Amino acid sequence: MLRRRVILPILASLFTFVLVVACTQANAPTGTSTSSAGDSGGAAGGNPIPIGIAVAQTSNVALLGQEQVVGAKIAEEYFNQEGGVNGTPIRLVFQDTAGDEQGAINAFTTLITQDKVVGIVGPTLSQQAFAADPIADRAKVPVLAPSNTAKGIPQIGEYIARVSAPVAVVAPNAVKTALKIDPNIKKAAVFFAQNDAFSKSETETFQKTVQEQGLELVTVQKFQTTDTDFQAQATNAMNLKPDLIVISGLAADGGNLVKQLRELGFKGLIIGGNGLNTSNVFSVCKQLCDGVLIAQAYSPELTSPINQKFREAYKAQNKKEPPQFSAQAFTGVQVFVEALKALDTKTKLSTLSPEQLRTELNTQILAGKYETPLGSISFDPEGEVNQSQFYVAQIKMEQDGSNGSFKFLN
Amino acid sequence: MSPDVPILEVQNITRRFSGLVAVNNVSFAVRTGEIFGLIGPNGAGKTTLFNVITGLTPPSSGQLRYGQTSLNQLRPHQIARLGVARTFQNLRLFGNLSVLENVAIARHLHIHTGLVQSIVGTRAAKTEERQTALKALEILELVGLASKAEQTARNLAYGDQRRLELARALALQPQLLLLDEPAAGMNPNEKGALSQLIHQIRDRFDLTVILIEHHVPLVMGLCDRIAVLDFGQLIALGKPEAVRHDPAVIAAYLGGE
Amino acid sequence: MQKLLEIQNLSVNYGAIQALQAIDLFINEGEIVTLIGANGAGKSTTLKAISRLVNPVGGRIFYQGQDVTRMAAHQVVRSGIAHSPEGRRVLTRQTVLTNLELGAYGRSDRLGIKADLEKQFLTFPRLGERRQQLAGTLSGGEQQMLAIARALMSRPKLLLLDEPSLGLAPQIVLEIFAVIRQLHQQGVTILLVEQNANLALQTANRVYILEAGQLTLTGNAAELLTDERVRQAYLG
Amino acid sequence: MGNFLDSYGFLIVSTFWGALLGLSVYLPLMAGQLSLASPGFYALGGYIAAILSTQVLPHSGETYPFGFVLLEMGVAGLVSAVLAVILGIPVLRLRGIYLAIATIAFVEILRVLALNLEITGGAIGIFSIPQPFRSPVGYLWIALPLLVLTMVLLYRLEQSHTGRVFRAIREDELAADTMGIDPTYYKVLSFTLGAILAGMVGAVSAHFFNTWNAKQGTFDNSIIYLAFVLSGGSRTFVGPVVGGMVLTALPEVLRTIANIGGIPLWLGGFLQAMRLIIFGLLIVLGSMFYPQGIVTPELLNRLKLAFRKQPKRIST
Amino acid sequence: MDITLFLQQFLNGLSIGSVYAIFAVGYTLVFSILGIINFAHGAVFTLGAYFTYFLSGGAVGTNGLLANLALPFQFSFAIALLLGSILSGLSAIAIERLAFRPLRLKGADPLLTLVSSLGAALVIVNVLQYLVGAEIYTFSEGIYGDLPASINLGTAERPIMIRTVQIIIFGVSAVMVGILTYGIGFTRMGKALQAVAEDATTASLLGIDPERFITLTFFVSGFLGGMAGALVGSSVSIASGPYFGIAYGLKGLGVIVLGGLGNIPGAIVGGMVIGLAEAFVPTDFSGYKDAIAFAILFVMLLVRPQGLLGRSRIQKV
Repeated sequence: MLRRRVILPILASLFTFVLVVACTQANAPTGTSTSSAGDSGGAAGGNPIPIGIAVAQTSNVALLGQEQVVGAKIAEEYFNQEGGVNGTPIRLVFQDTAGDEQGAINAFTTLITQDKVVGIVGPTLSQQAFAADPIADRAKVPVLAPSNTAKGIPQIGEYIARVSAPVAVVAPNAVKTALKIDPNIKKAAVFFAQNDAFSKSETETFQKTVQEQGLELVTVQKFQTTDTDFQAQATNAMNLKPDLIVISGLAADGGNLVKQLRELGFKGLIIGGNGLNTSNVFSVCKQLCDGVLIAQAYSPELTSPINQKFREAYKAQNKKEPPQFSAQAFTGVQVFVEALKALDTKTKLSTLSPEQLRTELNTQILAGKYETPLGSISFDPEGEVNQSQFYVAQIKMEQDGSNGSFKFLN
Repeated sequence: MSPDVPILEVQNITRRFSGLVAVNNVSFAVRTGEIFGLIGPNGAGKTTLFNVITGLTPPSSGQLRYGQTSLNQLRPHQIARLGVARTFQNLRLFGNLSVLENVAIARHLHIHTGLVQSIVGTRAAKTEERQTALKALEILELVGLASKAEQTARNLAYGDQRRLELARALALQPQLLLLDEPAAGMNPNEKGALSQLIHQIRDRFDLTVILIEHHVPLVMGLCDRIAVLDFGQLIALGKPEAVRHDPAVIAAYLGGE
Repeated sequence: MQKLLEIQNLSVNYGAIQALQAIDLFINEGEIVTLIGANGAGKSTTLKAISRLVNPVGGRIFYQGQDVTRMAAHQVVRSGIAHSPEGRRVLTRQTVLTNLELGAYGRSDRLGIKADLEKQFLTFPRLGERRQQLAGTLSGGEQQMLAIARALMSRPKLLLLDEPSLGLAPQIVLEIFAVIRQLHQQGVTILLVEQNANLALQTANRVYILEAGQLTLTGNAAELLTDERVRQAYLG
Repeated sequence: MGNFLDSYGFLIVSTFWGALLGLSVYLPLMAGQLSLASPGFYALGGYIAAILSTQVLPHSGETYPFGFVLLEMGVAGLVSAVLAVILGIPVLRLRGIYLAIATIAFVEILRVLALNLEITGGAIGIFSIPQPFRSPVGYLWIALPLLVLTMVLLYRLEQSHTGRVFRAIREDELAADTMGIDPTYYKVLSFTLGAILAGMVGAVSAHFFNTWNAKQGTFDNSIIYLAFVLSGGSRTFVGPVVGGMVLTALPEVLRTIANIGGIPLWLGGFLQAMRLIIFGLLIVLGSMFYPQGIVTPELLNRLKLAFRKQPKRIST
Repeated sequence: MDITLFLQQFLNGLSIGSVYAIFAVGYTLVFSILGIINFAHGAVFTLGAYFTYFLSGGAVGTNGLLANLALPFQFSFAIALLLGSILSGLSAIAIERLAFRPLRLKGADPLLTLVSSLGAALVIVNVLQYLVGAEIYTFSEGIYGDLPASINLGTAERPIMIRTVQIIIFGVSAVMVGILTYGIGFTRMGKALQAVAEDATTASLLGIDPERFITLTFFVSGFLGGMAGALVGSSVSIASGPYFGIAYGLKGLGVIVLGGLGNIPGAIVGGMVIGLAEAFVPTDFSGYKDAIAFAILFVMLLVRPQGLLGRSRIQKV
C-alpha cells in the first residue's frame, strides 16, 4: 500500500512525459479536422492544405467562437466543393483558445508547430490577439483576425491582418443615421461594457461622434458583460432625459439593457454597437428589440453571389440569418483560399518550402482584392482591411417577438 | 527578585463570558520561588484564570502584576517575553512537528538570527541553530524524551505528550511556570516521578511554579501553598494542611454530604 | 439479573494515543454503575464508544445480547441507549422545549411524547418555567437538567451520564443526584461517569476504576467507598 | 530538441509560472494563512512591468534589455511588499475562510480599479509589450533560475527557525503566541513573501503574454492557485511546485493527446471537446484520492529513504 | 436626488437584492450545516435555468451535441419551474455525493472542498456547453401570461416603473423564504436540521442521522438555487449560457459573508444591502458598481468579521 502511493505519482508523471514526447515525434496528420476534405466534393487529391482556426470553443466567449466555427466550416465545405486551391483541398484545423490569453497562445503554438498550418484565422478577442499574434508574427505565419476590432491589431506585425473593420470606421454611421431619422435629437446617453475590449474601443468612437454631431453627452454608464440587471443604471440615465441611447456591449448584456430600458419606459432611439449585431439579440429583447439601430460590417441582404451562397448554406443549417461573426470567419477562410490560389497560379505550391509558402502567402494576401460576403475588401500594407460597404440596419421584429430581421437602411 | 516580593499579584480579577462569571473577583499573590497549587472542581475557573494570566483572555476587570509590570494590556507573546511560560490542560503541541522542533520553537526568544541570515546560512546562524538543538536536547533529556526527539509529536503516547508540553515550557527559560494539570492521564508511578521532576526543575532553574491539579495527594505533597477556587471564587488560600481541613473546601471539592 | 450491556476487549485510539486498552465491563439491567478515574483516564471515551461517537479499534459491544459495535450513533439511540454528554452540549440556539422535543426525535408516538414532556417538567420544574427560553441562556445547573431530561425523552433503557456535576454548585449537584436516584428507582439502568468520586460511590451499585485507559479496580460501590486505596487516590 | 522546445516552450515556461504562483499561495499557508490575494499581486506586478516597459524605460533595438526585466521584477516585488504589509496587518487578524474572502475582495477591487483607471488601459489593457527574448522558450532564462532559487530558498526557509515558527503558527497560533512568538509579525511576513513572489511573476508574465489586461488575476485564478497547492500537497514546498506544473500542463496535455496520430478522429474530437470536462473530473477525483495532495512530507521521506540507505541523523 | 428617483432606485435596489438574496439563501444553507462553501452552487443555479427552460418547451440550439432537441411535450411555466427546481435539487445531491461526501468521510481538510466543488462546477459548465452549446436561451414570451412588461407604481407624470418579472421574482423569493423559515423554524425536520447545524455530534446522540440531513440540505439548497436560476433566467435570459451562474457565485459569496456565513436571514439582508448599495451608486461612478459589494464586504470583515447578523464565536482555549 505504502509502496503504491510512491509509485503511482511517479508512473503518472512518467506517462505524461512519454505522451508529450510521443506527440512531438508523431508526424502523422494531426489536429482535429471537421470533415474529411477528400470526400467532400469535386476537389481532386493531393495532401489537403491545413489552415488553422483558433477561436474560443469553450469558456464564456464560446458564444462568439461558436458562430465563427460555423462560418469557417461552411467555408471549408464550400471552397472544397469549388475545387479547393486549384484542385488541392483545404483542411481546417481547429484549436480551442478558450477565453484567455494563455489559451490563445497555446492554440496558436500548437497550430504552428504541430499542425504546421499555412495560416491562422483567429483569435476571437482582441485581448487574445495582443497576446497570441506576436507568436505567429515571429514564426512568420500569416494571421487573419476575424473579429478583432481594437486599435493596433494590424500593427502587431507584418504577418497580422484583419478582415474585421475597426470600430472607428463602422460606428459613426449609426449616429448619423439616427439623426437622419430624428433630427430633433439633442441629448445622448452612452452605455458600454467596460470589461470588453471591443466595447471599450467602440464607445470611444461613439462618444466622439456624438459630440462631433453637436449632441450633448449627458452620461456615460459603464457595466460588465456579465451584468444582466440594468434597472438602476437605466433609471439614472433616463432621469437625465436623453433622446438617444447608444450601447456598446455584447448580445446578452446589450439585449437585456435594451429590454429593460424599454420596459422602464424609454421611448427614444437606441443605437446598438457591433456587439449587438447578431440574431442572438432577438431572443433576449424580443419584441422590444424593434427599432434598434445597429452599425454593422456585414449585411445578410447583400446581393453578391458569394454572400447569397453563404447565406443559403447558413440558413439551411441554422434556420436563421447568418450573423456577422460567421460571415467574418467565412471571409477569413476565403481570403486564405483565394490568396493560395493566386499564389499557386504563380508558383506551384508544392515547390515551395513551408517557410517560403507562408511568406509568399502573406505577401499575396495583402496584395489581393476579394469579393466576400462582407462585400469587396482589400488590405492596406499594414494589414488593415479596406471594406467598401458598411451598413446601418434597424431591427424589425415579427409580431409575436419570436423572430426578427435586420432591415438595412442604406 | 527577593523571595519576599510576590512575583505575581492577582488583584480582584473577574472574567465574564456572556452572562457566565468564570472568575469572580479573585485576589492572591504568588511568592517568588514557591510552588503554588490551584485546585477546585472542574469548571471552577482555574484554566480561565491561567488564560487571563497568560494574556489569552483579557480580564473583564481587575489588575494583574508581574513584579512591577502590569500584564493587563499585554498580548501572550509579550507576557511570554517577560518570563512567563505555561502548559495546556488539553495539550496544545505542534502535532505535525517533531519532538525536537516543538522544543526548538520555544527557544524563540533566545534565537537572534533573522530570516535572511538563516536562509543564507551564515556561520552565526548555523552555530545558533546547533546551540538551539543542543539546548532542546538537554531539556528533553531532563524530562526523559531525548530518545524520541525525532518522532512526530502527535505520535507520542499521552504521558509523553504531557512531558513534552513541560519541556516546551521549560525551553523558554521562564521565571514563572504555569502548569495546567501536568499529571492528567498519568498512572500513579508516573505521577510520582512527575512530582519529583517539578521539584527538581524548580530548584535547578530557580523557578516559581503555579500548578493546577486534580490529583489531591500530588498537590498536597508538592505545593507550598494552595488556593482553592469554586464557582470562580477563591474559597480558601493557605498551606496544604490548612486547606485540607477547611470545611468550605471539603464541601465544594469533595462534594461531601 | 440480566446483562443489559456488555463490553469485551474494547480499545480506542486517538491517533497514536491509546485512550482505551482492551477494557471489559458489563451492566446489569436496573443497575447504576459508575466509572471513576482521573482526567484523561478514558471515562468519557468509554461512553463515546458505547454511543458510537468514536470508533473502537478493537473489541465488541453487546446490547441486549446484540452486537452494536458497528451501529451508527443515531441508531444506537433508537435502540434504547441515551447519552447525556460531557459538557452538557445542549442546543444553545434552540428553546428548552425544542431541545426536549428533539430528544424524542426517534419516536413517533405523539401522545407518549407529550406525556413524557410533562413528566420531565414535573421532575425538573425549573425547565417547565423556562420552556420557551433559549437553552443557551440557562444556568449551568439548568442546562445539566435539560441534558438529562433530553436524554430521557427517548425513553432509554440505558442512560449514559457523563459528569453531571461538572461545574455545578454543591446544592445543585445534590439535586441532580437525587434525580439520578429517582430515575434508578423508576427502573432506568444508568452508567455514570463522575469525577466526584465520593458522590458517585454513594450513588452507584457497582464501580469500575479507570487509570490511563485500563481498568484497574472493580467492585461493589459500598465496599470501595471504604477502600484505603480508593480513598488515597480519589477521596483525598 | 529544437522542435520540442518550439512546440512546448510556452507550455513549459507556463508550468514554471504555475509552480511559482502555487508557491506564492503556499507561503502564507505555511503559517496557516489561507490567502487568495496572489492574483491581485500578480496583476499588480504585471501592470507595473507593462507600464514601465511601454512608457518609462527607453530601449532601442529588436530585443528589450534583459536587465530592464529584472529591474521591473524588482520594482514589482517592492511595491507588492509594501502593499502586502499595509493590507496584511488588518486583514490577517481574520481566520480561515474569512481571510480567504477578504483577500478575494481585495482581488476583485483591484480588478475593477484596473478596468476604470486610465493608465491600465481598461479592458483592452496594455499591449505590444517589448520582448526580451526571440521566443517563449527564452523565458526559461528567467523562469528556471527563479524557480530553482525560490525552491532553494524555500527549502532553507523550511529548515530555518523562521520556517519552524511558520509551521508552529499553522499548527496552533495561540500556543505559538504563548511561546513568545508574535504571530502578527510572522503572518504578515509570510503573506508579504508570497506577495513579492506573485508580483515578480506578474512582472515577467506581462512580457511573456505580450499584453496585460484586467482579466489577468481574477477570482478564478485565486481558486486555481489554491488548487495548485492543495492538489499538489500543502505541507511541503514540493507540493505546490508539482501541483502548479501538473495542473497548468494538464489541459494542454489533454489537447495533445487529442492530437496524437494514431487516435481515431472521433476520439480526438471528443477528447478536445471534453478536455475541460476531464480536467474538472480529475480535480474532483484527485481531491478524493489524494486528500493530502500528491506530495506529502511522508512521501518525500520514503523517497529519501529509498535513495539513501541510512536515515538522516539528527544534526546536533 | 428627488423623491421619485429615490423611490425608483430604492425599488430597483430591492429587486436586484431579492435576486442576490434568493441565490444566496441556498448558498449559505450549505455553509450553515457543513461549515464549507459550495463553489458549485453557481453551476446549480445555471442548471435550474436550463432544466426549467427545456421543461417549459424550449428547444436546444444548433451548436451542442443535443442540437435541435426539444421535449415532445411542454409544461406550463409554474410546473416546469417546480420540476426544474427539483431536478436542480437532485443535481446538488449528486454534487454532494461526488465532491463533498468522499472528502468528509476521509476527514480531509475542509478547504479541499473548495477545490473539489470548483472541479464539479467546471465539469457541469463544460458538460452543459458540450450538450447544448453556448447560446443565449430565452424563455418563451408567454410564461407569465398576459401581464404587462412593467407596472407604474408612481403617477403618470412622475412614473416609478418596475418590471413585472422583478415583482414576480420578489414575490416568489419572499414566499420561498417564508416557507423555508417556517420549515426550518417550526417543523420537526427543520428543528432537527438546526440541531445538526449547531452540533452534528449531539444531534446524532438524539437519534438524528446527520448524513440524511446533509443530503436534505443539499437538496433544498439546490432546489432554491435552481429556482433562482430559472426565475432570473426568465427575466434576463440564460445570458452567458453555461456560465450564467458563475458571476452570481462570486457576488453571492459577498452577500453571504456580509450577512454572516450560515445565517439565512443574514443572506437576505446581505442581498438587500448589496442590491441597494449598487442601485445608489452615483451616476459618475457606474464603473465601480461591481466593486461596491466587495468594498462593503472588506470593510465589514475588518469591523465585524462575523457578519451583519452572525454571532461571534468564543474561542475555546
